[in-house]
Amino acid sequence: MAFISSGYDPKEPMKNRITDIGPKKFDEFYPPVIAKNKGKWLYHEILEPGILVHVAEGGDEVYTVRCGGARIMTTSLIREICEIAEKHCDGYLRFTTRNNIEFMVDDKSKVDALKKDLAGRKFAGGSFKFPIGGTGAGITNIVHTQGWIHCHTPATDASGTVKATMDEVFSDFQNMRLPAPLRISMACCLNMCGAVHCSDIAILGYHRKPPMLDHEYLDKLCEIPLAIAACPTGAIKPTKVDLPSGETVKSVAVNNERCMFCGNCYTMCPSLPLADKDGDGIVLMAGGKVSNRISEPKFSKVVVAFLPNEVPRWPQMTDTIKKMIEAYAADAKKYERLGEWAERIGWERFFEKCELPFTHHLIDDFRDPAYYTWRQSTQFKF
Amino acid sequence: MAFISSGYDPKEPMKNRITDIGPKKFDEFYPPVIAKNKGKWLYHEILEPGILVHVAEGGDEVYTVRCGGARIMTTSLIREICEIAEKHCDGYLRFTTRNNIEFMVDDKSKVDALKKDLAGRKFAGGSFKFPIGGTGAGITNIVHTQGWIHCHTPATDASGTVKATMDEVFSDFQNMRLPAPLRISMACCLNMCGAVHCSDIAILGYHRKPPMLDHEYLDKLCEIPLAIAACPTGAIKPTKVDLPSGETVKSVAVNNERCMFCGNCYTMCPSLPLADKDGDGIVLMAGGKVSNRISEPKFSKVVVAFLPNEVPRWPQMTDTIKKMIEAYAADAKKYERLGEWAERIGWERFFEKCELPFTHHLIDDFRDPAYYTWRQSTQFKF
Amino acid sequence: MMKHETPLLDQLESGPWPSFVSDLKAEAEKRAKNEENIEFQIPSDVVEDLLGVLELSFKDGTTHWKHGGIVGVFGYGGGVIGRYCDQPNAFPGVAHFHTMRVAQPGGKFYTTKYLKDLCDLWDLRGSGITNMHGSTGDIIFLGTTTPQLEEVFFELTHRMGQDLGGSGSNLRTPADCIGQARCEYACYDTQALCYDLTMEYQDELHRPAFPYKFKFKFDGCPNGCVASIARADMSFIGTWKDDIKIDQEAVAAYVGGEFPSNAGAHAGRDWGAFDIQKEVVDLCPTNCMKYEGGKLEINNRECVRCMHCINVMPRALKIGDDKGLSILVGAKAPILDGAQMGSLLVPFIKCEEPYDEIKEVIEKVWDWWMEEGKNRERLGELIKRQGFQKLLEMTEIDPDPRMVSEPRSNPYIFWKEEEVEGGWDRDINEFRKHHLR
Amino acid sequence: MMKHETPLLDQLESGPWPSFVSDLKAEAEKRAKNEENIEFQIPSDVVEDLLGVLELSFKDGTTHWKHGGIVGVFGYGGGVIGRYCDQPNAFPGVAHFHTMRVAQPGGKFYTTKYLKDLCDLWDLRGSGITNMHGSTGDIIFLGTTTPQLEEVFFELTHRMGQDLGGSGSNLRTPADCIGQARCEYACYDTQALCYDLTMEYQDELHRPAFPYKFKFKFDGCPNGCVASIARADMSFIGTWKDDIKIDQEAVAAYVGGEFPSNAGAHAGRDWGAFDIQKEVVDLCPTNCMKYEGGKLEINNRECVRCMHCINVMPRALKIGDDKGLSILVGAKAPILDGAQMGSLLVPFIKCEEPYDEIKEVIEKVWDWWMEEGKNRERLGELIKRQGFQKLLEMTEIDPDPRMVSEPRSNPYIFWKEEEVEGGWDRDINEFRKHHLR
Ligand code: SRM
Ligand code: SRM
Ligand code: SRM
Ligand code: SRM
Ligand code: SF4
Ligand code: SF4
Ligand code: SF4
Ligand code: SF4
Ligand code: SF4
Ligand code: SF4
Ligand code: SF4
Ligand code: SF4
Repeated sequence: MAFISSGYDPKEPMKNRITDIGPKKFDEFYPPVIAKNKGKWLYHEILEPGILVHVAEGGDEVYTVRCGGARIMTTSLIREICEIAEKHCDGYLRFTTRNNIEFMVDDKSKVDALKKDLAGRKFAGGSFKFPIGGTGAGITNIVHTQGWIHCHTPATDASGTVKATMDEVFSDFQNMRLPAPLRISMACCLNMCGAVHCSDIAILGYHRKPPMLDHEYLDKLCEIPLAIAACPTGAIKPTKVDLPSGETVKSVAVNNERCMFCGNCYTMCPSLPLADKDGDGIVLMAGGKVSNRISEPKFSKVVVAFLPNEVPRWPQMTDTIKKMIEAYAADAKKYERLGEWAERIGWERFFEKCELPFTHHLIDDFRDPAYYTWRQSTQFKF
Repeated sequence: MAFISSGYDPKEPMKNRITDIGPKKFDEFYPPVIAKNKGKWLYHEILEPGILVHVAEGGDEVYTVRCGGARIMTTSLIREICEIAEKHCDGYLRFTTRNNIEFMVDDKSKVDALKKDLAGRKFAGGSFKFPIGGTGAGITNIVHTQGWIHCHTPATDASGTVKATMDEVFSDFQNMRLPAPLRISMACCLNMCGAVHCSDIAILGYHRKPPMLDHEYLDKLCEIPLAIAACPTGAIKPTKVDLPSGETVKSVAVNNERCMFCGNCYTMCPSLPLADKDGDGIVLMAGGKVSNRISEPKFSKVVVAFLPNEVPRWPQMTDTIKKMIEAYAADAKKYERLGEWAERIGWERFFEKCELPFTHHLIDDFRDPAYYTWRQSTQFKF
Repeated sequence: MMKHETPLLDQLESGPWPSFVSDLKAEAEKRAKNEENIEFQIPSDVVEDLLGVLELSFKDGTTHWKHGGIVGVFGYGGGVIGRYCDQPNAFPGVAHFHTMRVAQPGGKFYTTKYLKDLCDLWDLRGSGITNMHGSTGDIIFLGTTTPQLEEVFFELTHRMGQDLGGSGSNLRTPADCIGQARCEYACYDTQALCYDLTMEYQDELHRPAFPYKFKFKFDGCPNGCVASIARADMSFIGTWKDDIKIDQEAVAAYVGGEFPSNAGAHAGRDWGAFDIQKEVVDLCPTNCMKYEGGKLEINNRECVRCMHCINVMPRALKIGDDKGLSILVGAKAPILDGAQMGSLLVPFIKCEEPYDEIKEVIEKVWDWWMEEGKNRERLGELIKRQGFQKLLEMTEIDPDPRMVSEPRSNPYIFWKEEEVEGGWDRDINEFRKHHLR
Repeated sequence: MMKHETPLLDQLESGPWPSFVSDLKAEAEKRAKNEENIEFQIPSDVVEDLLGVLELSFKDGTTHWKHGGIVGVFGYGGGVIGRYCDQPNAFPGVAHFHTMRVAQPGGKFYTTKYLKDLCDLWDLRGSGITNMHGSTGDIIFLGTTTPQLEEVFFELTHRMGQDLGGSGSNLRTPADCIGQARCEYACYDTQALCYDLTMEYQDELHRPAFPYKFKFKFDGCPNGCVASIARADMSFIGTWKDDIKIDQEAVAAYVGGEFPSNAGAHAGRDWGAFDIQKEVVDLCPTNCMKYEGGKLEINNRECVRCMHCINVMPRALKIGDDKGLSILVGAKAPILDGAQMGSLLVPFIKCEEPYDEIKEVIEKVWDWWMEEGKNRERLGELIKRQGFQKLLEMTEIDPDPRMVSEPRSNPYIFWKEEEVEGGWDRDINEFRKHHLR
């Protein structure tokens, strides 16, 4: 294939260079009904799962059909989305903050055809292309990260765990039977490139083996002081190592007892890889939230310390998630988020009702704030 | 005065030595009605402020008259207490965990004479010797510490601040008009030899100047490494100092910016005194509790960062305490402890209702847990 | 016929949820056929090799991407994440597989024209694989080779008038909720503020002058639909100061069952008839509501604007008129010291163009962080390290009890010398006159 | 006529609350007169000089006591606090002013005989000033000279059968609430357990083998009248496992106003008629109560035994029959890392003589702390430093969700090598075969 120049001249990078122009301005992309009624919306209603109407002061309405989707998306699929938007929505669409696709029409009469069109499209393998849902007191799309598709530090895959999970909870994507919205998030390492630290249920990839030491290359590829400084527990020290070749090189030593497998050293230094088939796997967290509704935002708590990477469908992980969801659905009150429920019934009951074992790993031992998670009271349930 | 030997022979300290015999056994001191009904009490009632009746299974009753008292107490006063106990209570009495004196009688008919006797006794200066009260939803005796009477690290006096405060809140010692019990505690330095960290209202002596350095004696009187290790903020370093005499001695240097005046260095080393007339004074804390009733135990919070030592009656301190009590009395619900009230209305309202200024000092900046006291929510009141 | 067998991945084609494997496999086939005769500027088997390397990861349970390399476009400190495969011989199509972050528009509204232009560009010069969208909000172009980075950038800027987003120790691409564009709860125009600040701070977005990354996110109200309180060094969350507006007739309609509670969000189950006392009044976190004699009353002074009652009865209750926003600072993921949520710095600020007051806060925060922040220290960590009081001092914001959920419980106050009468210089010999050793 | 003028202190004689100044002044006078011709073994002006030095402190706003000296009785590591005045020339009567801690009896019940014997001893050999009682619970003999320490100790042990209490890096004098002696809420015999452990651990009380001080306190129920959760390295707090016993007739009597709510504790104000729904049912922290059709019901499985309902209606509700105690560990004052309250280690343990199970917990905790505790490190600080998990490991107690108020929110788990398949030894060269650099 022949090189096609964009016009860029590597010899004169500054020639005609355009920079700092930012994103497109939002209002270029507003559908007319949005542009006209912005700031004048009166109320909304969820007509059925995935279908919202917003009504404006003057009486204008906008109907939104929300569809799930894998956020890893080929241009072919985007073109198909465009085709649908052109057919039904005058060429406008949007994505939500959780990567659902929203098709909007300005009249109720246009909804049915759109719905039908969307619901009918499937991939060759049989899965939906555009499942409608993700609204109200149900489960919406999972925000997630790169996993084995693109990143260098994951302890699990992102797209795979998400697909496996969404398949399991799919009926709740298309139903609104839960006490409140339930938000699942996924991050493939504890850099947590998705707000899994504040999600109702969080899937987290985690390493469990301290870094390997690639002594031969360490000093060549890394700045040793940076690697040392990166370790939150001070587990890394400088050292000298005699290589089999007889050469003595500068390197580092890791105090494995002090390592909590965060991978921060590896972020700074490629000669400290952690990944390991047996060591890596899944941590499940639960009970976080972001909204300020009723209760203040909450961090998610670790409720399962480790599950292995059972590819391709992580059955133990999805089973555990299901168990939590069903216990929550059965027991929580209307409007009660998962974390609010756990706090009301007490975490001791949470483990009981979700049939999860409580292991020592779940007791915080990280620095001073750990103390605040222990129980300084005689109030507890038998 | 002639030396009177107890029988102890300093030359043979081990001769006839009796050790490890512990305290007297409790049941030697039980009044008969207690000994008989121990473990069989059915219920109690507070008949009037300071007067309780406990009723046992078999119908036996014990009437308790509770009296306040300065816990610094001379043998003369103890003898007077004994005289009363002999007159009315068959020679038995007890002290409460907050240093009140309890006289118990086994029949209602004996109460009145006892009450009268107690209420009639006054000190030469006019104060009561045995004010009756301290029960129920009122203010009981203040637990406190040594202050300038005996300790080497106080930043204020204990007995003096307590007397000044109890005089101000005296009517609440003899009344039960508050929403719940209100416990005041006092500690003269942050060693906090009294549980002021969990009191409804706490009076705390606090230094505000870093230690002076008595270089000439430091190495002679202290173990420098211990002094250095004692500092929670790492503000102390070893150094060498040239004395005016020309002699060079080992000593320490204090990084004043990192000092938070805790006095822990002085505890380890007498050559690092902190006390200062202008620097020392009072911190007021509020909202702590110990009981597990309704809400879990709570730490007290710093609500006034500093008040000067206005001897002999600390008027600003007692005024502020009064303001808090009155705001609480007016606004809290029945059974609500001061801290529960503050949390329910929000601390922003607490400062408003108590007319206390909120200063930057009250925002936690001590280590990681400080974060958890900041507001991670949009929920607040204007 | 695919280049690599993918028996494990194939199992992710079944089930109802859209299968990325199916999507990728279709794309791989399309590229192999290349019916439109595109002159692919990167290996045409890039998608096949991506599937191949992913299958390998599924098999051996580890990633096969090397530690990120330093690539980028000239003059920008971010926008590109370098990525190389650690099995380039087996998967040459993804030997280079860099991502480019394309700054998304506010509210993530699009025209199909725009999206198709992006697709054309990416089919030609990249893998044809994207993330719609990355966790920060960018459109992610997933996978291209080093030589194509400048070409893509040139085309983006010249043909599409479109810039890259942030990465590295930069201001990251700011993101907002849909806000006033389609939400009745929005207390300010999230898109307008997001856009204005994005344009104002292009320099900070593209040229690192920061110790580490910095994120802005804009939530129109306390519901927090862009999760700013959890994921932004600076979160702008809409709120109001005056009273919630009550339409008593609409209240009656909710009570009478004419309007569905919470706009129908709970329709998937029979929760019984709507009970305003139980579902609204009793759940108000401050108990500041009353429903008596068919009338709903709110003691607005005690309301903490949690949104619950409004969410339950959107046709009856409306946010107030004196609108603005709260600024919270310091949210971040767990590395290094544990996760943080945003801490309230500015309880209320008006949100009016040209947003000077807001920018003043931002710039004071940045000045401090740039001065004092250590390498790789997020704002939240700096605040923890130097203290919230220091933040107030540097931003010249007055302390306010609203900033704390409770006052400190330790008395460890770092008094400053100038706050204490007589200062700190004392003469030990003078002291010893009154206090013998 | 007093030896020293005390114009400031004199102002503390007025007011209703018992004046310690009046008490001390009377004592000073009495000693000066010495009508009983006691052969005071320490300066007879000790009380006057105490008033004098205190007045001086009031005047100059600082203490006049030197840093504690190391004095004590032979063979004991504690029980005496050495104290010297820093103005011995002006106040020779208190030049030495050591305190002795006399171990108080459980429940602080006394006979007058015993107290008077103490007074006789202390008038002769000490200042005649006491604290009834110290914060830990001891009877404090406040002020004597060094030579009198052994004399007092000898008389205490030989004549009174009474020992000193703790100080220094020892087990401190254990203290209890009045408990079953006069309280219907007591779930175990606090005095019996307190005494038994005190006697069992006399060695630990008197001879330091500990890194620092250690405190036991015994609360009969969750009301916490001896504040053990705030002030004891090990708190023993009574509780029960089965159901709260309800006497429905008595409930009706409360509802009818025949019995005063909370045993009359709120009688100082008119709070209106007793409202069982508002005052009991609605305030239950777990909402596990119901009052319907004149019947009170408790869902005991959800009760957290907070005591509220029982406190409000002591004649109607009684603690359960399956009684025992919870053990909490680590409470302490703020030095060094901030205050701690006790953290729940043993949710429930039976409290039966000879208390072997309880002693096993204590001794395992001590073994760990003596092994690992640093100089001046309280148990609570050790738990923080090495982790609650370590505490469980060392005490061989199984983890239980009751031990936490919530699970950790960080995933920073220190896995042990033996917990992870394949261990930690890995061959980088083998790894590099599959993952090129
Ligand atoms: C479209 C979207 C904003 C956007 O800019 O894209 C959005 C839109 C709406 N949100 Fe949201 N929320 C959106 C993400 C969020 C998030 C962010 C997240 O999940 O990462 C949150 C915070 C979640 C959390 O607390 O963890 C969020 C918490 C809420 C809440 C509070 C829910 C609660 O019970 O705590 C409401 C109020 C409600 O549901 O009544 C709300 C309400 C709404 C309303 C009803 C607002 C309105 O009047 O239009 C919108 C429709 C809700 C629905 O779908 O049922 N929105 N909403 C986002 C849709 C994501 C998706 O595809 O599913
Ligand atoms: C005598 C004493 C125990 C002792 O061994 O000496 C005692 C005795 C009783 N306490 Fe107490 N408490 C005693 C110190 C405490 C303390 C400790 C302290 O203040 O340092 C507490 C914890 C306070 C805190 O939470 O900060 C305490 C928290 C309670 C409570 C819970 C109150 C609450 O609302 O949180 C009750 C229940 C009640 O009041 O109904 C209670 C109840 C009782 C009862 C009713 C128990 C009974 O059935 O006899 C006793 C009479 C109460 C009264 O005086 O109104 N007792 N009580 C202590 C008296 C101290 C004094 O002289 O004032
Ligand atoms: C692409 C993206 C994940 C995704 O699949 O969507 C991503 C990917 C990476 N993130 Fe992230 N982060 C992404 C959003 C986030 C978010 C979410 C957000 O911005 O709302 C967070 C949590 C919020 C926060 O900033 O704290 C996040 C927290 C991190 C961290 C931890 C930072 C911290 O202070 O705790 C790291 C580690 C680092 O910076 O060294 C990190 C680092 C990385 C790196 C650069 C890996 C590294 O160690 O150098 C990842 C490159 C992956 C790759 O190969 O493409 N990423 N990262 C997201 C950016 C896409 C976009 O621009 O839209
Ligand atoms: C006498 C007494 C105060 C009182 O007036 O009642 C007292 C007095 C002293 N305490 Fe205390 N403590 C006393 C009960 C307490 C308590 C309360 C308790 O035991 O329930 C505490 C808080 C609970 C705790 O242990 O944490 C307490 C926490 C401290 C501390 C801080 C310990 C910590 O780990 O945070 C110190 C500092 C130290 O040990 O270096 C301390 C140190 C001291 C010293 C020895 C001063 C020192 O730095 O060496 C004081 C001697 C004063 C004197 O001249 O008599 N004292 N001390 C109390 C003992 C009387 C008794 O035996 O009954
Ligand atoms: S969470 Fe970790 S592994 Fe996943 S994309 Fe982010 S940095 Fe990479
Ligand atoms: S993985 Fe984390 S804890 Fe372990 S050595 Fe690396 S930086 Fe330190
Ligand atoms: S609180 Fe401080 S000053 Fe007061 S007695 Fe205890 S150690 Fe001494
Ligand atoms: S007073 Fe406390 S903070 Fe200051 S130097 Fe001494 S030990 Fe350190
Ligand atoms: S955050 Fe508020 S304003 Fe923004 S979309 Fe959500 S509900 Fe609407
Ligand atoms: S917004 Fe929240 S706090 Fe305000 S009245 Fe409604 S429910 Fe109550
Ligand atoms: S703690 Fe309980 S048992 Fe002990 S006196 Fe107080 S109420 Fe009674
Ligand atoms: S003891 Fe407390 S938790 Fe138990 S039923 Fe009574 S009020 Fe509720």
